[in-house]
Amino acid sequence: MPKVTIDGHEIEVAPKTTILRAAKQVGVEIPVFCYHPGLSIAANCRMCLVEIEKWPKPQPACYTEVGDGMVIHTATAKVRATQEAVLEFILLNHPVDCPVCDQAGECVLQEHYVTYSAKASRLSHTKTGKPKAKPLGPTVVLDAERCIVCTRCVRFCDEVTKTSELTVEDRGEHAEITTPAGVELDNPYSLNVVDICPVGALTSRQFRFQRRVWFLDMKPSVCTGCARGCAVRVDSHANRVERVVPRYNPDVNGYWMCDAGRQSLDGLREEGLTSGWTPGPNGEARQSNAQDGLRVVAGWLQQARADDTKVAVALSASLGNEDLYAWGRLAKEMAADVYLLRKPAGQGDAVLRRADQDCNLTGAQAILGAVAPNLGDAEQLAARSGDYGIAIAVDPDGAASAQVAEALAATDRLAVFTCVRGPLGDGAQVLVPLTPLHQREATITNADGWVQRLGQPLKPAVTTVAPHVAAAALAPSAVEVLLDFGEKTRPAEIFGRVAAAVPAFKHLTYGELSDLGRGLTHGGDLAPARPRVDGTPQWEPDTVTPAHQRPFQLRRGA
Amino acid sequence: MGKLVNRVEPDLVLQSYVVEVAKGVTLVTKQFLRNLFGRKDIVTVQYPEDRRAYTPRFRGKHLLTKRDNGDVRCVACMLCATACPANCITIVAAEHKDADVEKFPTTFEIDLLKCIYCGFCEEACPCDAIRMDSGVHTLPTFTRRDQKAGKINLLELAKLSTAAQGGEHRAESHAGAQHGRGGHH
Amino acid sequence: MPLTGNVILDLVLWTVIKFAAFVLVFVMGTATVLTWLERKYSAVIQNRIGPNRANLGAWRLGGLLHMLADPIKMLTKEDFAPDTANPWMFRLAPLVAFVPAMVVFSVIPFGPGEHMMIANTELGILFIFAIASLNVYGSVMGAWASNNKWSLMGGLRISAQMVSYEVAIGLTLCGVFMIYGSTDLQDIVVAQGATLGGVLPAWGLFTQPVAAVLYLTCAIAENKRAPFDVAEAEAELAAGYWTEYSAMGFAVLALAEFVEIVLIGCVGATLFLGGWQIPGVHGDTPVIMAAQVAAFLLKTLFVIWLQLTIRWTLPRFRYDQVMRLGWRILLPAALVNLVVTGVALTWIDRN
Amino acid sequence: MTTAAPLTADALIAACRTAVGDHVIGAHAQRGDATVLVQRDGLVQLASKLRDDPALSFEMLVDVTAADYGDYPPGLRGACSPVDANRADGLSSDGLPQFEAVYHLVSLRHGHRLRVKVPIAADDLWVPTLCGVYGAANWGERETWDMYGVRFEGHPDLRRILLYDEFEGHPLRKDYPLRGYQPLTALPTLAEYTDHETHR
Amino acid sequence: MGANAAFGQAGAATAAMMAGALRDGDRMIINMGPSHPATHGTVKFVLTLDGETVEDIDIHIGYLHRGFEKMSEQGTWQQVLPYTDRLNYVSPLCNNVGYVMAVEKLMGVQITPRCSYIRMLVCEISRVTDHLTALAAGALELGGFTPFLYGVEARETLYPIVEELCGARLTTSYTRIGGLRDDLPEGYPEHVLAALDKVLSLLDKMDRLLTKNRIFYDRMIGTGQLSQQDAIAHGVTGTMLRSTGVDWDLRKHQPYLHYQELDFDVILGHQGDNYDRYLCRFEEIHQCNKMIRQILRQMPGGPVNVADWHVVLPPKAAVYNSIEGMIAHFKLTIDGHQVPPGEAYQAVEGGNGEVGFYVVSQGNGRPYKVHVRAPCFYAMGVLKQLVVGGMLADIVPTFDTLNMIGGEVDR
Repeated sequence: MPKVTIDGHEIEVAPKTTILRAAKQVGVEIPVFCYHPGLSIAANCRMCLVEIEKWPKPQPACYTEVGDGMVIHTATAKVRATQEAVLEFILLNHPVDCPVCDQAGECVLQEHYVTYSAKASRLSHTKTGKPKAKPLGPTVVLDAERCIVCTRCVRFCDEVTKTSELTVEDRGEHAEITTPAGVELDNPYSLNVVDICPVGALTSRQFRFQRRVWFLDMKPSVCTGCARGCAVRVDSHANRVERVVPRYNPDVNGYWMCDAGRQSLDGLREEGLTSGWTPGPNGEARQSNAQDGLRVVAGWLQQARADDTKVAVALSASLGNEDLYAWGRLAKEMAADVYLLRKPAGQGDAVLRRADQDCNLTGAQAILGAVAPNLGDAEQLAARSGDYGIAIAVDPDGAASAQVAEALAATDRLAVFTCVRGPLGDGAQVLVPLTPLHQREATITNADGWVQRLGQPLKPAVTTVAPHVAAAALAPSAVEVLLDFGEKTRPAEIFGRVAAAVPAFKHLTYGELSDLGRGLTHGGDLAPARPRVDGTPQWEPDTVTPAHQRPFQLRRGA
Repeated sequence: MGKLVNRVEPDLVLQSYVVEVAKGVTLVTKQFLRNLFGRKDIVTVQYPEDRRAYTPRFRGKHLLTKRDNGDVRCVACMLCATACPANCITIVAAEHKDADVEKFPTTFEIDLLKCIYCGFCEEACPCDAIRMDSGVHTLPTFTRRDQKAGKINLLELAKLSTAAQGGEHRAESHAGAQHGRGGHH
Repeated sequence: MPLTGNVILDLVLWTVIKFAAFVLVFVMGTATVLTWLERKYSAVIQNRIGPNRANLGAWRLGGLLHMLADPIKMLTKEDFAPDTANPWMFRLAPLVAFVPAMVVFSVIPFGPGEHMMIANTELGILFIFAIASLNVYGSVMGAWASNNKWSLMGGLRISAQMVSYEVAIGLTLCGVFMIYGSTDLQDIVVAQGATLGGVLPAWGLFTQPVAAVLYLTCAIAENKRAPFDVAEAEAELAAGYWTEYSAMGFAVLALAEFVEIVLIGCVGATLFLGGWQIPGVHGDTPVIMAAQVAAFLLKTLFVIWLQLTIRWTLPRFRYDQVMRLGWRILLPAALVNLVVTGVALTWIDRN
Repeated sequence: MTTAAPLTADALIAACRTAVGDHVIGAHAQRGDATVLVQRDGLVQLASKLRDDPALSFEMLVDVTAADYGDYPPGLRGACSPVDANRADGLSSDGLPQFEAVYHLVSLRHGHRLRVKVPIAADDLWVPTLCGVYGAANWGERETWDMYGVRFEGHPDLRRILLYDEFEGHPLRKDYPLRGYQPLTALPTLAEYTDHETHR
Repeated sequence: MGANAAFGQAGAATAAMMAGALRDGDRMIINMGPSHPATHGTVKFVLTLDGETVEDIDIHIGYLHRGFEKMSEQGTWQQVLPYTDRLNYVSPLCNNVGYVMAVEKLMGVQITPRCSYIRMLVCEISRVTDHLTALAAGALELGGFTPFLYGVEARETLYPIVEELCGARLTTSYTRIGGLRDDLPEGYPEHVLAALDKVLSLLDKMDRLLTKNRIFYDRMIGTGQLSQQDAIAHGVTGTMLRSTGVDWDLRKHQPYLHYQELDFDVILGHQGDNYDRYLCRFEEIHQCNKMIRQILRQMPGGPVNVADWHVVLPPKAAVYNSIEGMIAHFKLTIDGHQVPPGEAYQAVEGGNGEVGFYVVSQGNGRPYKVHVRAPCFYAMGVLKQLVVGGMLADIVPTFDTLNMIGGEVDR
């Protein structure tokens, strides 16, 4: 174990640790541009140069591995002069673009300049012109002038997606990121290059100019686009999603996420259903809110209890763990049959995307398996739909197949709880608007059995109802008793019941799920379901926190 | 030790009221006659026919300056909205067809009822696009809606700006400030 | 003179004509002009322009039309009375304040001869005292009827102040009566046509200089105008007794004040400035008479101007200081003046 | 009025330590402002001492306020409220209670200033009043009560001062919401309004 | 002095006599304010009156409370500045200066000498407008409308001067952390001097109409009397403290900016009554006049802003034309001033006394706490002592010479 001294702090680190990581461990910040923890090390920006005693010249901290007895200085006059020189060099051809540049506010260049230089310009000649607003593909736009040629994006395409669409053309101040002729940056992970670009050279076509980053409300959440469940950060403004970026979670997605996932969360941008309908006095559909809908369904269930009508409950595998538990319990109490609805499979790949599109299939199977023994699938439902007088479908995404829709529409009474209009809902007598997952507290379990919390990045509409709350509200009429969590419908309370009732969940508590989440047990063993993406120990994400959320850092005077 | 004030020493003359009243009446009468016939001290400004000239630094109603081709100079960087303590500026940005301009505001609205005329927007603007040197103040209106100054309204006022547009309007530097988006050409 | 029909008709007709000429035209006219003049005058003193906006198309006439615009405004505004006020007393009060102020003009000699006054009565100044002091009832009634603590306070101050100063003003004027030997105002004016030592006109101002000062002081106090306006004292009592008045009620109260300004001017001119007398001019040709009437009006205006100037010069007394001034300074001064006058007259008589 | 050279910040802190040594739990002189942290038991004693000791002579209480450190970044509290390392009860800056009552004193005779801070826990939010020592404490403490809900025990007239009586909560606390509604002042009914004698 | 005392006694005797006469009568409880002409700035006195004598007074403030301190915690350090204009709104520049000095103290920023001198200049101009307001309003409330308008005209002479410098008459927002919004405009000293001459001539008219007039001094002498002990114990500062004879002026005794380089006198009163306060304000205007002339004579050259882009925005030319300036401009505007964690209290001599800003930083661009020590607030705390036992009418001049400014008291 080599022992090093960094700015007076002595520390013993694992062999082969770079100076940058060792410094991080003692809390010394070394500025970088080209280094990214999820990519190979290029050491081309020279921003991280540090002085090592007895070494003739400064060395890049990101690349140099520690040796025993090394004495490293990160803030000497020489290092500062180097940093200033590097910044001056980088800014030499950087356009005066902050006003139109989307990166302003989370720009590493801005940040490093004010922290490590803040010196006036000495430039007297004109800057090198390069193409501006050049589309690299369907999602990404390049501004070559702003590029500092750190090659993070090139390395990403080479190493992560292994598609190699990007390359550096030309040399020196004419160096420019570009795609070979006829090639477009159109891989399914292309937007990650926007996230990792330290400056505003690569911008997302969709987020471009929409909102200044310092106005965004940044909340951690989880992607529900497929069964991977990537950790994400949802950036919203005035309760409207502006963009979704990956959040570092070594056990799920590492630093990345797919473009489709971002698009799926863009769905949140569209207003979900805020009203549904109930049958009016003459049987016509009358616009109503969630409370009205629940009242009608409660009446049905009360009558069903008296008539001994059979009830079918169809639950989507994209509901949260708590929702499934609550509905499973309710169905069990009513002796109703439960059917699990699934979305059609999508396209998966070796990086992150899963073919399975249901974000909580693992959880649904584990929970419903434990609380609702008569679990059927869509085919069984289609076969037996004639048996039921009442059918209730809880299908937030409106993703039920035509077959299911047809089968359910055949019942006497159909109530559909959903967030969007779809063929299933259109055939229902009662349509209840549901609160989408990202507008409430919930947990989901990904395909590998990793349970994560959705941090409620958005606020719900008051006319909607969360599925678990709906189940709890129907229970008194349907079964004359409260469900086992009583009136405590906060997800934290219900999750406690889940942990108590479902063996795979039993070691989990709601509180410890925040941030990175926890894995389910498999056959009694607690183990991460998937090897960590980058195989490194805990290492914080490579994003710049907006200054107003950042702790104080003394900037060097000019 | 500080300096003590001189308090009045009431003697019989002062206590008789009459003398000081007479002096006061004399002063007032003199002022009256002077204003009536002689050098006029009258300071009233007959608004709205006459208006007091505002000083060059007066922060009046905002205006948006124009480029040489008449387009709005603002690039919707939102710094004014950021610096605004009253949160009165609403900007919606969009992509400009000219890649050199890149970004421009489709909506630029200032709620003049919320505005406190502190001038921080003008100071924060990195493009010399918003200014308050129109030399006019906000007039009352009958509805709140009318107090929302939109892009067109703000651009119309551009001609009132007292400084050459496209340059620094403060004293320290107006030489060679060719910009817009800055000097990358 | 037997009271035949013709005589009565004559009497009534003449009274009406004289009333119209003197009171309606001169007094009301002056009072109305004063509403504009006071604002304009104070404005010029204070380096302002004053009212100048009312106009007839292109003619602004220096804002003179404000004296027409104001009554129109007052007439058309809502006449508001507080919910808890006594409606009858509240409405009656302005009239009670206003009517006496008008009536007293009947004994003012606007010119030489008995035809230049509305009612030629020997009571003269005593009539003025008797009627003018009724004025206070109007103010106090209004103050009480408003059912507002500030108004009530103003009413209390007013009643105390007016009663106090009536004593002083009465004693002050006694000196004048003693000098001229009459309470009939016409007689007093005629007597002022003489000269003192052939140089100085025998005006009250010269024969009774102390009384002149005291009269002006007491009269302003009686009229509760600055610096004696403790009854309305807007900084202390909001607006005192007329806080709750609006529209015509307020207008009448305000007009009563202006009418009293004119009254003080008339009485002052009559008693101290020789009335209609022009020094060295005697005779009864119409031209001379007209000049004398004009002289009287000018003198009245002078006293009015004095009042205005004082009002715009001085700050306000405190209530107890007003009372102290009245009882401890003005009353003794008036008494001393009386005694000195008496002694002097006796001495002159002896010699 | 200054007659002597003002004491340095360090000397003032030392003087406070001598005055109520046991009660002083910390001090700093950052940016030249002498500051002592005192336990509330020693506050009145300290204040009287500061006022009456001729060498200190803090005749005037310039200001009373409080601070709610509820949202303060953890670990930085020591910048405002350092605690003596040798405290026997093992108190640290991070362990300090949420609130602080803050007093600013000035000596007209010597021209020096002192800030006295009293840490107080949110669930036991009171300090003894200084009304007996300084007249200025009366209104200053009322405002602090109004804004922070710090009770000043023994205050003769601890009412709200800037806000109205029906107001709920104490707005300068960090947990006070920025949006919401407050109860309005109850308006008298017409009957109550005309309760006094009418002149009809 | 003997004569004064005699007058005071006479007044008191009259009051006592009247109080005796009415002692058996009912007490009247009356609301003076919040919309009473004398309670400008909006304040309410619940008076218990025995006839005209004030037996008790309960002072209700807060009608102008707008949550200054809470609002300050929401924006950046810079964004607090416009709020400070609205504290003492007749001398906003003193508040501007006090606030930025507090932040600068916390940041450890050293301003340039020229900046310091300009700040003194604007403070003194503000002090004149503040005192003129107090004097003029005092005259108005005692019924002297003409001196009031002379005073206001004098103040109006200075406001365009302020506007010429700051861009606004009242909502100045002139200072910046580490400097000023702008340097002095062309020809400014001459304009100031011309305005000062006019102010002095109008002030002289006020003086001739009021100071020696018995009606006026009768109302001022012996009313609203404040003892030295009371003034000190109640934290009364500024002119009001000095009128009781306490020699305490921050500009002299705890000099900030460059006040130690100016030659001026601290104006003291004899007995702390309304008349002393009136005279002190008058005399302080003359001192301000003297100081302003000195400041203009001694004004040093050089830059007004510190040369650090972490503290003040870069010059516009650098912003428009260089990426370095642009970045510095952006970051300072977006993030605000990075103020190290800690606390600081900075007091300046405002129009009414010690304006103190107690600022606490949590180490980033947003203030954690901004507290204002408003001189009027503590002066209002002592008002009860000044008016109880006096007459209703005495509340008016007393309240006025105290010069309560609602924006400052209620915050």
